[in-house]
Amino acid sequence: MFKDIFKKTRYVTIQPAPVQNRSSSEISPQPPTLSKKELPDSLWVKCPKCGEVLFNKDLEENARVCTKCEYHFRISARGRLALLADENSFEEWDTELITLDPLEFPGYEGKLLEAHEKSGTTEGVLTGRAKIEEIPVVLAFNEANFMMGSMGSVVGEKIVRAIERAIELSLPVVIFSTSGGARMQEGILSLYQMAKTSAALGKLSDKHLLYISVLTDPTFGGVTASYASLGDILIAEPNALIGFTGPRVIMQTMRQELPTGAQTAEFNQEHGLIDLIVQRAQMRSVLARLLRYHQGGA
Amino acid sequence: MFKDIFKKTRYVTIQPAPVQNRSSSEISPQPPTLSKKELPDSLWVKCPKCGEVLFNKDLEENARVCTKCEYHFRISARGRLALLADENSFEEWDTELITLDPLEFPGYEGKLLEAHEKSGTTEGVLTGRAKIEEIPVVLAFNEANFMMGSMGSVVGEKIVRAIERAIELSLPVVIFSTSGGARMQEGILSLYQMAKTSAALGKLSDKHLLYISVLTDPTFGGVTASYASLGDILIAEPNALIGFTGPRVIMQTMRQELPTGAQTAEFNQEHGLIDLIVQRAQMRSVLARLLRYHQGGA
Amino acid sequence: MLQLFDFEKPIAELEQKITELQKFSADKEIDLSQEVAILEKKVASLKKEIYGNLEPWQKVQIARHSERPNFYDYVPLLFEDFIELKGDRLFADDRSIAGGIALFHGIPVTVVAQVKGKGTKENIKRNFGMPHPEGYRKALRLMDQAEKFGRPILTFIDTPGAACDLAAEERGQGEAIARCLLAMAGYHVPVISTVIGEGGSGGALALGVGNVVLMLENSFYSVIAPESCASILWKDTTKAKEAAAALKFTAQDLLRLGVADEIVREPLGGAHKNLRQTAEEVALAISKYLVRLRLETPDVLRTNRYQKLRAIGVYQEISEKSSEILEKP
Amino acid sequence: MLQLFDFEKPIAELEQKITELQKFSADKEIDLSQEVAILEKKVASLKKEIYGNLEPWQKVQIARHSERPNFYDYVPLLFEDFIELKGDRLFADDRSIAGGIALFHGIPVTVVAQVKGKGTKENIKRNFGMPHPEGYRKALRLMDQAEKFGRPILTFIDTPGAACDLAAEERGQGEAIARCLLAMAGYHVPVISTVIGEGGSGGALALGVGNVVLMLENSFYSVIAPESCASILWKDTTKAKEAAAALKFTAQDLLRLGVADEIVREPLGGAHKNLRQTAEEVALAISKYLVRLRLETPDVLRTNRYQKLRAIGVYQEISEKSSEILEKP
Ligand SMILES: [Zn+2]
Ligand SMILES: [Zn+2]
Repeated sequence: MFKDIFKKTRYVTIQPAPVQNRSSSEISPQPPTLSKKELPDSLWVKCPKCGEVLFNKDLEENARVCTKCEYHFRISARGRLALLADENSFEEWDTELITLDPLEFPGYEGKLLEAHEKSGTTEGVLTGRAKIEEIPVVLAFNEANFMMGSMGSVVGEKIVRAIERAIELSLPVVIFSTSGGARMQEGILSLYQMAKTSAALGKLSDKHLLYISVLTDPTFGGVTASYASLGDILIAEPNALIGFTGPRVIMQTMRQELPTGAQTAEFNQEHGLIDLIVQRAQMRSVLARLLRYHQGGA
Repeated sequence: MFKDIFKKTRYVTIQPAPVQNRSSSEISPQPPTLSKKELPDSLWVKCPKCGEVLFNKDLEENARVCTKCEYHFRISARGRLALLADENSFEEWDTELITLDPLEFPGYEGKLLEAHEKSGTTEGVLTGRAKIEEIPVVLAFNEANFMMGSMGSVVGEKIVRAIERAIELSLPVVIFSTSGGARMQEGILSLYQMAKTSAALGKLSDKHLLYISVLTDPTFGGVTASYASLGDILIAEPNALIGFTGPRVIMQTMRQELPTGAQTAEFNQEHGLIDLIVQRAQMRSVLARLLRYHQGGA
Repeated sequence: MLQLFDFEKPIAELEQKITELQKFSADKEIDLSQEVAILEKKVASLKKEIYGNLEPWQKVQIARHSERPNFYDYVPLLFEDFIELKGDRLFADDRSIAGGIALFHGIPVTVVAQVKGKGTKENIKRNFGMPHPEGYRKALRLMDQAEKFGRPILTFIDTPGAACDLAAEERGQGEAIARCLLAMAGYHVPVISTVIGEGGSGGALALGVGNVVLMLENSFYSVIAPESCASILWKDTTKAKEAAAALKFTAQDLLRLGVADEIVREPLGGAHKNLRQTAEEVALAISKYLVRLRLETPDVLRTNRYQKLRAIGVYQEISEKSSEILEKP
Repeated sequence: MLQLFDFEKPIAELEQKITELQKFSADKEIDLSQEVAILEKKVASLKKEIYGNLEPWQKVQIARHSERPNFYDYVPLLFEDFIELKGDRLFADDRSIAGGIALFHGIPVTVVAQVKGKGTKENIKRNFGMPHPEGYRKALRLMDQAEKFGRPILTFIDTPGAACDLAAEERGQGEAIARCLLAMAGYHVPVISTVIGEGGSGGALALGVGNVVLMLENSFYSVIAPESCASILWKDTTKAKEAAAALKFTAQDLLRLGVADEIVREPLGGAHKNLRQTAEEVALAISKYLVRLRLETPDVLRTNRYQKLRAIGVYQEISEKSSEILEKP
């Protein structure tokens, strides 16, 4: 069972890991459609921007963008995939990577199980290959519902494998970031996933393969300070909060209250840190054009 | 005679130029010692920083650095050369390049003659090869006394030839900038010397040859926006004024008065634009160390 | 109504006359078509005479015309698609420089341009087309990406000059421009620079290191603004007209001096009289050179650009031998 | 007097006793040398016991000791020459990062380090060793030059973390750190990173992508500060001690986890007890690895660094085959 899969292993770097005779049926990839988890229990939700009360059903049908003010609500990794990829074009990768608890960190196992319950997935990132308007591409999506997309060993490893495969296949890479940062519970191993993913992107760049990083609400900490910031092109979703240190920590440590609008996508663009802000509804089209223009012809 | 040498030539790019049967005896290179021009007419001078009245003789003997407060007065190209290069090691280059007046610009000929009188040289830069503590190096020095070291066709050409020869000889380059910028009187030709010198430095950089740029009082405009800013290492002399736009022009065009200390070497260092500030008395030693450490060994 | 210069007044007056005549003819039902035709012919020849013989200062005025098309005006006419990319990834997004990826005749290109505003409000936003260091660093970032992905670069020059304020000094205006010069000189992709309006000094040159430099007929490209030049030469900024003549900065001058490669025709009276026609001429010229440049190898592109720069400059060279001979008594 | 921690008090008290005894012996002219000798032996064994079995939180305290040697303390002891080079060439010179060219055992190297201040005044100047983006961009600039000229890079890590304020956010703290990570991973020169004090999160890691990572015995290197971790886990920053244990961030932990390559011994009680001795140990360790790394080709250096990073991480991999088998009813 899932609980057993989060088996304790102390101080051993297992790579390639020994084969474990455990079922992965619980964690089989879902079809690329809006997941059931997307639907909260209540029937309606209030837009934090314009205050409009929206029916959850309408919100889902509008790709979780407020029908009145275009506020962009968070959306699951598979929800994004469904909006972006050509139908039936997605091939998921590395579902067989299972998170361990190498530091025997207090409460980590519980958190993992909770995250699994909440997200229906086993980790904070979904990777694979797909086509966008017929253009083949390697994709990765952080899953906000899994420990806020935080980066531990498995997230780092899945992203690196995806990049390495993109190099093998000579494909461009698009990563959608949604993350609170490094995953504290894996300590230094988590921190070094920043270096590991950045190093892989360096190799991709050396091959002159395009990398588009899409920053979505929220992207912070170790993810901002690694793969999310290293795109040839950086796209953000409207009103996404993006930064290195979260506003609460800045308040706590520096006693500094951030001005209104700080760390929004728009703030980041003003400060030169984002190439363009793209509405969710236009994302597929914009990505397709950018990918096409990097194939060396139109 | 000198006057005839500044011959009008309209709209013709002469390169290599036809041999001119004119004497260059008037413009023969001087030996690398402090030039007579270094000595102003009066016996004493007042330090603009500390107000001390200094004997010109003492000032010259102290490399034109105030004996009381270490304020760095301007110094001629040959004065610098004498302070830096190993004795008798200097070989001057490209003395045969003569300035023309391609735009027939009002008053340019007169200005050139005046500059010649004042500086004892024919142009705003002195180039060649020498040794510093036995290390061979290509050197260039702007000459403030020649139209404030402004960059016209000859200055640009001499610097580019020096860089190209450094590439041929696999030698590092050190350029001392002192310049008001591009030379208005040569119009667009002068402007493009910025691109020409920068392009040559790009080639030098591709060969992984060291370029040290030393910025001295004053360095502005087109020179700051080209070769002076492109050093692997940027050194400034204390209290040197360095900037893109001069304070008077900023005042005139923007009605903005610069704060005290703006555009000094120290201001520039504070703003991350200068690697290190080196006293004139230490310049030879610092350059020698840097050159030595770039020879791949101590 | 469009801004009208003194030298255009005879044309405007004549055109006014024609309008009056036509109205009179219509009102009174008198046939004046022959008279109108004669006057129209006269207008045409007057236009040719005036616009065909513009002095440098008059070209400066046209190049700076408040209705002069700016980069954004050209975008929809030159490109099938344009995705603007912002920011230097360091400090800010400078709106006096715009850039991105565009589709030109089906070819993906990187585009970078200085942009003046239209009207005071937009001009303040765009700092009157005077970029700060962050603008040049944005340009550099986008051009470096073009190099990485082997895309041609098209730059469009239209600036009174780089920003000249304390902020620009603090953030290394000189360094920012110099980096652009060095980088552009080294690219292995085709670079075509088009001066569409004002080419003001180092701030313009920072985007001007092309394999090919095109100049619109009424654009100018100068080491210094004519007003500043007049101020230095004659301590009198009102003598800008004389300075404009002295600086030899028109498209025609630059062609002769080996800096510009081709002059792009404008409609009589300037680009603002017919944007579409101007854009067509610009597209034609860019296309002509882009087709040629794309046939070259990366190394040749780089070498040719260097050689072009290398050859700019006018001076004499005295051979040592001949001077030795002359030194004999 | 030096800052004294609770766990050091038994040692201090015993040492105080010895001093008193010696004074008494001298004053009264009574021979107590035997008693003193016994006590001194006891002090020695107590030191070994206490300092040899420090808990993670105690190491944190030593690593953060106000007299803990900082980068500038090591400079004259490690290098025959050091020429400090400043600035990011973009915005500012950040004094919480120092760098330059140094001579290490006769070899020119590029050195980059985080620097905490000594005392409040210097700490304010150095932002308590918490770099802003301009600090990382300075580091990147200097390391890029080392790569250009084929010089080995030595980094020294000592920071509570990257600056976390509005200014850092505005100027792209994340981007600045990420660029360092990407660049360091790609260098073809030897890179040796030594954690000399605090290794605080991404702000430390930005200088930590070495072929070899050395850690001083009492240094620590953590994904998060123990106080912040305690705050998140137990909503109680005073439980930092428990968090310190949970995070497994001591030199010994990191050696086991495959991040650190070697632990550099400190004098009993910590580096501040004997700077010279510590510096000698640091020099020895760096020298050992530098000699080895300099024998490798540029490509091997790069590949090995990548492989080192590539291997960091703990997870399980279920083969599809075996799971298929198990899925059968
Ligand atoms: Zn709304
Ligand atoms: Zn003085």
